[in-house]
Amino acid sequence: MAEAARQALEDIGVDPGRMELQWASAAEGPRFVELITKCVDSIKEKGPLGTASNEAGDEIQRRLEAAVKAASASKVRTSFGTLSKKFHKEGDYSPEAIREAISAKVTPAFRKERIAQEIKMLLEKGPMSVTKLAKSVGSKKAEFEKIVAPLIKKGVLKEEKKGLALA
Amino acid sequence: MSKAGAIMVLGGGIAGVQTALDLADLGYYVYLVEKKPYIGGVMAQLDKTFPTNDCAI
Amino acid sequence: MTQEGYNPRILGFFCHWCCYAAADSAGVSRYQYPPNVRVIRVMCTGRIDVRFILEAFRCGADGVFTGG
Amino acid sequence: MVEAGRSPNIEILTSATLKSIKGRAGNFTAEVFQQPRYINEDLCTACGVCTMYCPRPIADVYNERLDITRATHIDFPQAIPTSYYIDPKACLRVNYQTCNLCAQTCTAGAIDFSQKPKNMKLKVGSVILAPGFGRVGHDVLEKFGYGRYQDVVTSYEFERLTCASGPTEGHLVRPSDQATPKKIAFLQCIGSRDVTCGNGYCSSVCCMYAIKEASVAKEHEPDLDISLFFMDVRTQGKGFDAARKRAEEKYGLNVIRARVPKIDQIDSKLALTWTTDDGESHSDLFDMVVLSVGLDAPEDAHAIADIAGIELNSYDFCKTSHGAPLSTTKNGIYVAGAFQGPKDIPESVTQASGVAAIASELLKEGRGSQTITVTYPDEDKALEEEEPRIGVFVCHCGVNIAGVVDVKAVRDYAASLPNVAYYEDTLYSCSQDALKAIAQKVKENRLNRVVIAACSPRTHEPLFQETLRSIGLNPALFEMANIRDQCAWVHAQEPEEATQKSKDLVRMAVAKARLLEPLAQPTVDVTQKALVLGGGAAGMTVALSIADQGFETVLVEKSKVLGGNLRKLTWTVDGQDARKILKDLVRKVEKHPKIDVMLDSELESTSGYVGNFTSTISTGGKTEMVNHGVMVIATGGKEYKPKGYCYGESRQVLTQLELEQRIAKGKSGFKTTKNVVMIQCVGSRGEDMEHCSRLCCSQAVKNALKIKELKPDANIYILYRDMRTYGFSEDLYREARQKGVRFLRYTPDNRPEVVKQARGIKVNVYDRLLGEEISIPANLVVLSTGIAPGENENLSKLLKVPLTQDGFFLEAHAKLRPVEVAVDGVYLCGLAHGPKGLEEAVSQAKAAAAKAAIPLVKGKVAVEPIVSRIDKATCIGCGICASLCPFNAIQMVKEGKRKKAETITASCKGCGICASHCPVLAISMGGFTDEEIFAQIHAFSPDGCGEGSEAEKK
Repeated sequence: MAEAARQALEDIGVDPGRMELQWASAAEGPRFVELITKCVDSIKEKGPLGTASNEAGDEIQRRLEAAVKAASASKVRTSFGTLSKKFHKEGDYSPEAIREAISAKVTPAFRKERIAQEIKMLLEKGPMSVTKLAKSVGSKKAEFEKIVAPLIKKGVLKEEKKGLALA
Repeated sequence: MSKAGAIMVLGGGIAGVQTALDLADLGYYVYLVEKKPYIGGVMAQLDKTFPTNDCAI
Repeated sequence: MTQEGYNPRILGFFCHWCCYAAADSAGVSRYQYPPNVRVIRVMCTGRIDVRFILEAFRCGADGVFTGG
Repeated sequence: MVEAGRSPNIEILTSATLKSIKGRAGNFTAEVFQQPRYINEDLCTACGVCTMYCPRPIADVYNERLDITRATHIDFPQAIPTSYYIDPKACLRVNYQTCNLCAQTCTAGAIDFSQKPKNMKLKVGSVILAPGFGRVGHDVLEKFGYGRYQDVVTSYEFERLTCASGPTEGHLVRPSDQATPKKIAFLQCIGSRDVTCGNGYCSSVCCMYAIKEASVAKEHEPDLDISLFFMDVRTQGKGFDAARKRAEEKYGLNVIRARVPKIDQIDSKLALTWTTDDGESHSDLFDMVVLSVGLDAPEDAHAIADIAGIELNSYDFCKTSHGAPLSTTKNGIYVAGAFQGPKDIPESVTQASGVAAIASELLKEGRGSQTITVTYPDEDKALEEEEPRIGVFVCHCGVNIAGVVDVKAVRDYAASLPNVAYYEDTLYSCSQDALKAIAQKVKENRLNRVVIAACSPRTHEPLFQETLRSIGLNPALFEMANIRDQCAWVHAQEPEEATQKSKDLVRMAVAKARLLEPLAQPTVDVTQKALVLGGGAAGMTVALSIADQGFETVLVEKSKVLGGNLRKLTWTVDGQDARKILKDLVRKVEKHPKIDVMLDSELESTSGYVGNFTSTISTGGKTEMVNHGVMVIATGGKEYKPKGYCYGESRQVLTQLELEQRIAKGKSGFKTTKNVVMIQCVGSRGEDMEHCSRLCCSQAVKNALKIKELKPDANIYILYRDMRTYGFSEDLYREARQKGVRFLRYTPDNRPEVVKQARGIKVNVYDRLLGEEISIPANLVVLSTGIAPGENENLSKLLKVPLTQDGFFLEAHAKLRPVEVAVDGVYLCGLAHGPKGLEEAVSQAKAAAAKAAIPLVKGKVAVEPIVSRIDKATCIGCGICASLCPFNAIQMVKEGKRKKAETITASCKGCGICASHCPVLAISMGGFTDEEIFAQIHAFSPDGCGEGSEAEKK
């Protein structure tokens, strides 16, 4: 779950370091205090959301909203669920195995869905040119076209002279 | 053996109160006889208790 | 690049049995730590869905601390 | 305490004393004389008006006379019964028929001077003596200037001074000039280990409570300089040494090994002189001296003994034996707590549960004949369907919260939140009268959700939920905001942030409360059988006790014979024949009709939950399935095998147990023995194992005395770090010294060394008094090794019961639930819980039997309402949840042609992994639904961050 979240954050331009998964047992009061203090300091280091070095400052809010929708889409969740099932059966929970499997199976599906959701949100304000649209969702031309094609076929989007628009 | 289903606990400190609670859970009626006007004994006078230092009341 | 006045808002998802209990035991022994974390208690870390974390950032969290 | 106050089956008779007991076990008639309170408990609302008007000041005994109170008062706000009372000796009305002020001012009309003393005859089956301990005499305290110098206080007074609700609201001040002290000295063993005042025993608790009081003092005044004067530092309980080390390092307490003979006053300071064991003499000035007073026998010990017809021991405590520590000399009358011997709270609680088991064994037939079962009003369904009307109660918790958080501001803030229909701040919301007040406000304002901002739900949620249930409101409609343990206590220096954090936490709690739904509380039947793992002294005692209480028991023992470590013992520390105890136990277990013994067997696997466990046990290859309701872990521990000290290289180096076996063979083993050197704490307290094993000192002294009996002219040396012969075994330590056993103290950084020579062996040790290394030639070197945990790892994984750092099983709560573990229905006792002597192991075994019998007696167990619920329509039957569930609590069922997931409510532990992995969001967790968590996230952001996209609303 944590790895999936980290990769999702990376995809939408939030510094994954802002999210921590730590363990502190009921008897480890002092350890818990250390973890919390370190976490607060590291976030202080990074500054407010979006201002850290590797973060897409202004589009964050929209990206996050699209990300939540993407994370609720059953296609994305199924890939995540079946992957967990596999891990549970095999029992190899090494971080590398998890990172690889998630970046191979889950993150691509998530990214595709996130970009699709973001396109729909952007086009709500009216049609936009393909290049501008691709840039603001942070997707290169080739990938962008692969995502847009099925949406046009399904009639969600339609091509217009100014670019793309909601059908 | 006897049919009595009640038990008398003399002393309402932590030992008396704990015995009374367990006996009540085990299905007995308990008379908790305490010399003072309150139960809790010396433990009720304590602020914190060792080893975890959580409060005594 | 730390701004002195900046006070981060961090959302914590604490598991009832471990991390939440650790926080209580830190409280009982009066350890002091910064007050930036707001806690949502869950029964287990397994309950935390990726959506919660993304929604937390969308709702203004500067950091998320999930404690198992 | 509150639980006892609320239990319908416990009748509390305060200000009552026992007059006489007639009859025999199972059929006693006890005569009890009760002083009147002159205030009707049911009417009194504990408002305190009467105390304000009462003109008669008296010394506040509860606060150790450091404060003044009035004839009519209550001793502390959370007292049970929560009602004021009038001290008959002081009250003008009772003695001189004048004044009547309190009766006139009492708004509740609760004061009633017509109350007469009552004489009651109670027909009871058994009597449990738990009168506690007495205070050390004034004469002993006077030797240390108590009474002459104001700044010499007892540890009780110090406790009241540091208590937040004490006379000085927790500010540590000197009684003489109310100034904050800079230097404090703690003197140990006041009225203990002191034959001059008749208390030759050690009170076992003063070392530990002195360190606790010193730590609390340092918390109040960080720059205090505290010295503690110990003879031996006796912190031998579970986790005590670790707590002591932590306290010494964290708070910089300086520990001085010396006994201060007397105290003089030099102008406003107290002068102490002492000599340390390296011969140096020191003196210093202190602002305040705390006398760590010991535990004396109760003042009315003789009176109780005559009434109950029981014998006392030489120190006026109740006479018992190590084999049967809870039985007095009279059948049917049992003892628990400090009256049986000086002990700490965890031991008292263990003995209290233990004695409940014995009484339950005796009165098996009478069970349930006189108990009242509580019926709850059925839930007010209509109210629960209505619009959410939330009541918010913000607690002061005395000074704990209010000292840091602006409670009134948080309360007023809560009022501004939508759906909040009622808001109030309470002084102690967990006290009995506050609970009644909350229940009443909920009814009056037809509230159907309750939020309490106070302490941790982990400790107090059940208490408040019980209040909701008692007024017909589903307990799930309740949420707590933790503004004490996780806010006020940890942000003490940042009151504004703490107040803001409290407001945020309350807003989040209210947001969740709005969406809370009532949850059913199913009950499950309990299989009337217990499974006990381990056939040592503890295992056998627990099996016997459960069986004597009338329940089938299966006793599983890994080896081919019962007895465990008890087989290696010949004598107990108090001189009883351990072999006879072993033979009795084994005989009783083997011929008991309700105990099924399975030797050479081990637990393979266990599934199920409290009341419905199924375990597979393998006996020599073939396995057997056992269905049982409860389970007790009594797998014991093992003698630590020493590393180094030439152990194993020379036949002259033995462990204490091996020595005992040789002593059992009699004089022949000691013909050539002239010098015996015993080394304490071999492998323990930081050398290899961290913990102290509590009983090696008493065992060493016992063996030393046995050798002296066989060979009076043998020279015996005991090299120790701290002689921890706590309790009555202090007498053995004194007897050993009188018989010429030489005791030499060594420090951990200068451990003794065993050196093999051509002929025999010798021990080099640094002698602190001479200030040089000495070498003792020895015919026999005996290593006092501690107790190591048994192979607990796989059992711990099997039963999901955690282990402590030292490798023993972790109990649910060190003090209040010492024999239970985190997993419901599984209990713990004996060496598996931690190193302890036979007496403590037997008491703990009886306690485990009492706790284990409770679900068996009730026959039904209520299952946690927080379980998963699957919406069959949305479910697409993908099976991800069923495969991931760690408790296999989800099964796939056929519905028409499609498969659907379904929860097995009884096995579900509410972890929620299924809900977070369900692709179609078909699973909702009771009390933690997606919507509720999203509502909390939205409430986290100050502006509520809009209602968010409709995605998560689905």
